[in-house]
Amino acid sequence: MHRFLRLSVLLMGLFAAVGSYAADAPQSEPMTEDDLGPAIEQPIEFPHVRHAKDMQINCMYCHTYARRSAVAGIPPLQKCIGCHNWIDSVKDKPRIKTLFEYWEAKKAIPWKKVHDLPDFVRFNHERHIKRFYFQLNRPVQEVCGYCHGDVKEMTVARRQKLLSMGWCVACHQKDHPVTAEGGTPIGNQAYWYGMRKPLIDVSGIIKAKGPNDCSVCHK
Amino acid sequence: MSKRHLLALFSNFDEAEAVVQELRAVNLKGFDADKDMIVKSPIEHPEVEEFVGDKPVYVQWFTLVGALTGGLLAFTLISASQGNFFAQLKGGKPIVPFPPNFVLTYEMFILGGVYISVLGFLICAGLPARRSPLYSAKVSEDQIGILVQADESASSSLKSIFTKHQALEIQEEAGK
Amino acid sequence: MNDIREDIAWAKINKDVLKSLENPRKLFWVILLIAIAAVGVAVGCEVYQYTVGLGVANFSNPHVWGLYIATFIFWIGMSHSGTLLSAILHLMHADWRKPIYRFAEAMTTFSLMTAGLFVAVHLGRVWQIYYALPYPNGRQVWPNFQSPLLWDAMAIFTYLSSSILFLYVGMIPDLAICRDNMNPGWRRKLYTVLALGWEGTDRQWRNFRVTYLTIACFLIPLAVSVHSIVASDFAMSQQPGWHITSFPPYFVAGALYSGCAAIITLFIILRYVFKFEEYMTLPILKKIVRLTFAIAMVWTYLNLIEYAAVWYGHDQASKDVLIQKMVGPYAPFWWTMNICGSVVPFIMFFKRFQTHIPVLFAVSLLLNLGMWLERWMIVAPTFSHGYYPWTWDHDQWPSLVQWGIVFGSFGWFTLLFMVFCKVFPSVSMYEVKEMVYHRSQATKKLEATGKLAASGKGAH
Amino acid sequence: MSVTSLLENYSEFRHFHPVDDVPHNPYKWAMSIDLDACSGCNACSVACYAENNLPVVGREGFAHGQAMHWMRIERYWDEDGREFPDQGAQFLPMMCQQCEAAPCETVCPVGATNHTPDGINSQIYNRCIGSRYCSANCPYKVRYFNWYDYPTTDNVWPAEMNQQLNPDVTVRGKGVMEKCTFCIQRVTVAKNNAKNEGRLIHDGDVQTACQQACPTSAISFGNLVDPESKVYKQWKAQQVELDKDAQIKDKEEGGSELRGYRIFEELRPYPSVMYLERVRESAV
Repeated sequence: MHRFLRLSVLLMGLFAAVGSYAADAPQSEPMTEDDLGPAIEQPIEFPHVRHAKDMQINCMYCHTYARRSAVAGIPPLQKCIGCHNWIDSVKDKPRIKTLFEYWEAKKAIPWKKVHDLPDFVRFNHERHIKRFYFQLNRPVQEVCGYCHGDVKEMTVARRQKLLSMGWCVACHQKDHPVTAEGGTPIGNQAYWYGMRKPLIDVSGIIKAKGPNDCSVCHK
Repeated sequence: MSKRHLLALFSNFDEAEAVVQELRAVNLKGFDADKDMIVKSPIEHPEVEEFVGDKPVYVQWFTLVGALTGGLLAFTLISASQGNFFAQLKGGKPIVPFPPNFVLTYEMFILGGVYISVLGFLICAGLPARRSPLYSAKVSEDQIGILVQADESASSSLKSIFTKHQALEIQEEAGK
Repeated sequence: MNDIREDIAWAKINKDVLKSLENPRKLFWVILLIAIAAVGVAVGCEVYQYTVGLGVANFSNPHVWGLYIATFIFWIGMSHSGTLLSAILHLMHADWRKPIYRFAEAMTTFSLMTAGLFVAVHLGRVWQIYYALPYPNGRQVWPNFQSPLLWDAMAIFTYLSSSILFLYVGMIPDLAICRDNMNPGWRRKLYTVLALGWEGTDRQWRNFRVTYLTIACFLIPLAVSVHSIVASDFAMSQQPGWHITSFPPYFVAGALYSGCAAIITLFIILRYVFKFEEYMTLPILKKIVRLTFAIAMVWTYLNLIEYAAVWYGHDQASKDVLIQKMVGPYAPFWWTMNICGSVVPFIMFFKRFQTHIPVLFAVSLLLNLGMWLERWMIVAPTFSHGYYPWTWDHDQWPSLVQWGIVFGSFGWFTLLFMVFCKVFPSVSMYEVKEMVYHRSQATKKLEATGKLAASGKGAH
Repeated sequence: MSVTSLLENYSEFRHFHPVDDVPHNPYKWAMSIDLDACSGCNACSVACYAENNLPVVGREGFAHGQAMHWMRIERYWDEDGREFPDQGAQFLPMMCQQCEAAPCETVCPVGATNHTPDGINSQIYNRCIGSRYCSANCPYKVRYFNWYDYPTTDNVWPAEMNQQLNPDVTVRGKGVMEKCTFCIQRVTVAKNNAKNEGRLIHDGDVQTACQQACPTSAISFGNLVDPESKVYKQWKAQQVELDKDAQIKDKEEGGSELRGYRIFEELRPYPSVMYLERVRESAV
């Protein structure tokens, strides 16, 4: 008898939990820090940590297309050589040797894609960089890190964020501050994005959500 | 004080009724007709309920709770998810339109009602359960069984009541 | 003539019904074999369609729906009379339902299962079917709760699971009987588990009665809503020939109608195959036949109402669809549908055919043919003569793949149904006992008051 | 968004569309097609095939009615009393009308088709499960279903043609519904560019493939909210309004000078494509 009472209480509890979870809790980041994407073997183990952390090189110095096109791109071999030709101290390191082997052979390095979105997704790097780096003046490594994780601590880059639709959506549903001049929102576009007018919080900052029509991201 | 089970089988309801009346009336030490007597019958039978006495049934409360929970769950879930999931316009309708939500609420109302009723039935009827120690397959065929539980001292007088009313068979639990 | 012999011994009821679990007539195996073969055909067709694409069913762009949707509605409709017999007649204390409601309920369950398969067969990308389930997911998207298809899915899920529960709860006392009388083996173990330790104590019966009644009360509005919602798939759309207000009651009537006809068919088959002549008696058959006739008239009325509403309405497009049904490429089917649905039932009007088994068997099959055609005639003509003139000269004929799957669904249903009847008691033993008991009590009472010449004795 | 904020903002979720309390801002994409200019050359249809990766199903598929032409040229004949009936041939380019209150959107069980804030009826191929209810409920029958897995069918895209495919448009597999999207990939690019430059899209920034290919410029596409755009001017001149379900000109007695109309306005899907009646008389 008692076990059935317990069962019914459990069941109703389950119902209530499912209902409230589903309705109330937008999924944040189900992936933890150590739950990385698959390890990908690159032709050269590129040490992001040396370049981005130790040398403090801006991400967009190498990934130069990110701020002006939909794709971030990988740097051409020339760019690597352009620097490394003049850095004698590391020229005898095995990785740099491989680099020069490619250079001698006049072959591009066959880098492999780490952050691979499905083909039906349209992701625009330019818009995100423009919005957060140029308009909101966030530090570049933070802006890239929204999606790419803490790359400056990595050697070979690995996927750190989930990059699922729900993960994208969770961010687009947040109210991000809008700078006064330029950019989003134009007119009352932001009104439509969240079905709501842009918020103005106590300190007078206007906030708006990301675009939310499916066709923005889905081809 | 160890209690022993006795099972008597009868061929019709009139006899069974008479036995029940007599068991009610009789005053035996270690035997309480309300607690220690179970009437088993092959069919659902209003007469049995009449002479066994009116006992309350609580299944309908489960039904009520289940139906309300189901309906409420459906409505909140649907409305919240419509506003929650990237508010998308469809066919010029409002984001949270009532008529379709009511349809689904109605279905979930029934679903919750039925599920929890069955759960309530299992709880109230004490199912699933082990069969009682004295069991006769005859009960599921055509005979009425009266299962009593009494002190050893009372068993002989109970037995005599059964035989008086032409019990077809009396089973007795083996003594300790 | 009585519905059932009142002096039939309770032990004999047990014995007769339990016998059906063991030795049916040879015909059972023949039916089973045919059913399996039909399922094989359907599976073959479906595998082919799944791998190559829906194009092999010969759909085309204006004709995006075909036999699948029509047959889907047909199976959902067929399920409704199980509820009619078990729930509505239970509430109305019509005790002649007792020997036959179990198989009617099984019919409900299995025809719903068959209907459910058509959803999968119909979908273009069935491997993505979970997109339509409302559960919190990593995509953060929900199905569109405004879509009648989703209401449909919800209604069918509710109906199917409630019917299974109803069937199961009502079967518990009988499972206990099976458990007590079976020889040891896998079946006995199965019954022991399913009977949940039922003993027939007063406490169990009391709660059982209330539960059974409660579920019955829930099932009636549910059944009505299910087919109304299926009707909404059409009535809520904008297409001529579909956008008709009277569709929900029309669909419900059609559902009960085809279900009753199916009950007659299955009644006749079961009665012979499992030797239930003593329980599924001709007077009961007569009652079902009369009920069917009444529903046939209701359906005829609603059908005519639909035509009249279209004909005298202001909507030229709907009217054109109707005219096209009458004289266009679908005319033979449309006329067959009307004749089978509205004229054939008049055979049941004659008393001597009301218990004439061969005639009734043929009639019930014809009625169901008519009802199946009715669904097809609702779905298909609108596509070939919709609002837009561009679609008017397109004709579409279902390919053999479609016909094969439709044909196989009947095999699938028969297979499930026949296996059920072989494994579980298809006549409710305890309720037949109740029926016999109450009838004999009533007779006794009448005898005592001297109002009736003694014709039978009480059971005990 | 949570239950709490849903309750707070409840009234905002009760807006109808396109009722004027939530007007389109700043974009509403619309089209107008001048039937008088249309010569029925099918260039728009071909351009659409090329732009949107449409499978060419071949003669047999076409005969089965399985063609995938998002943009189709319909032919009608006005034969009465003509010496040469063909003189009465008329053409109607027909594609998705991007209805404001689209019948297809409400019925999709998975919400694969939605209304975007800028007034396009978007179709998300990856979300589609192929119930085909949208097509059944479309009054114009402009939705096309992938009956076969065309990308893997040899005669649809011969291997060497793969390089021709547009990378901005998904290649649809079997079991997916598709339709005209007003070349949403072009709209998206134009929108991003405009946003980057902190401005709105100017008229002419974005052209649909059919518009681009039309030799007689019968098709114009643009932003209906922008008073500078050609579409706005045309709609204004013809007195066609987005949220009206009947034309002023039809109420006038003795005909009207106005030529604009939308198809099936009386069904109230509020289509975004306006057609201009033909005045040219070929026999004259």
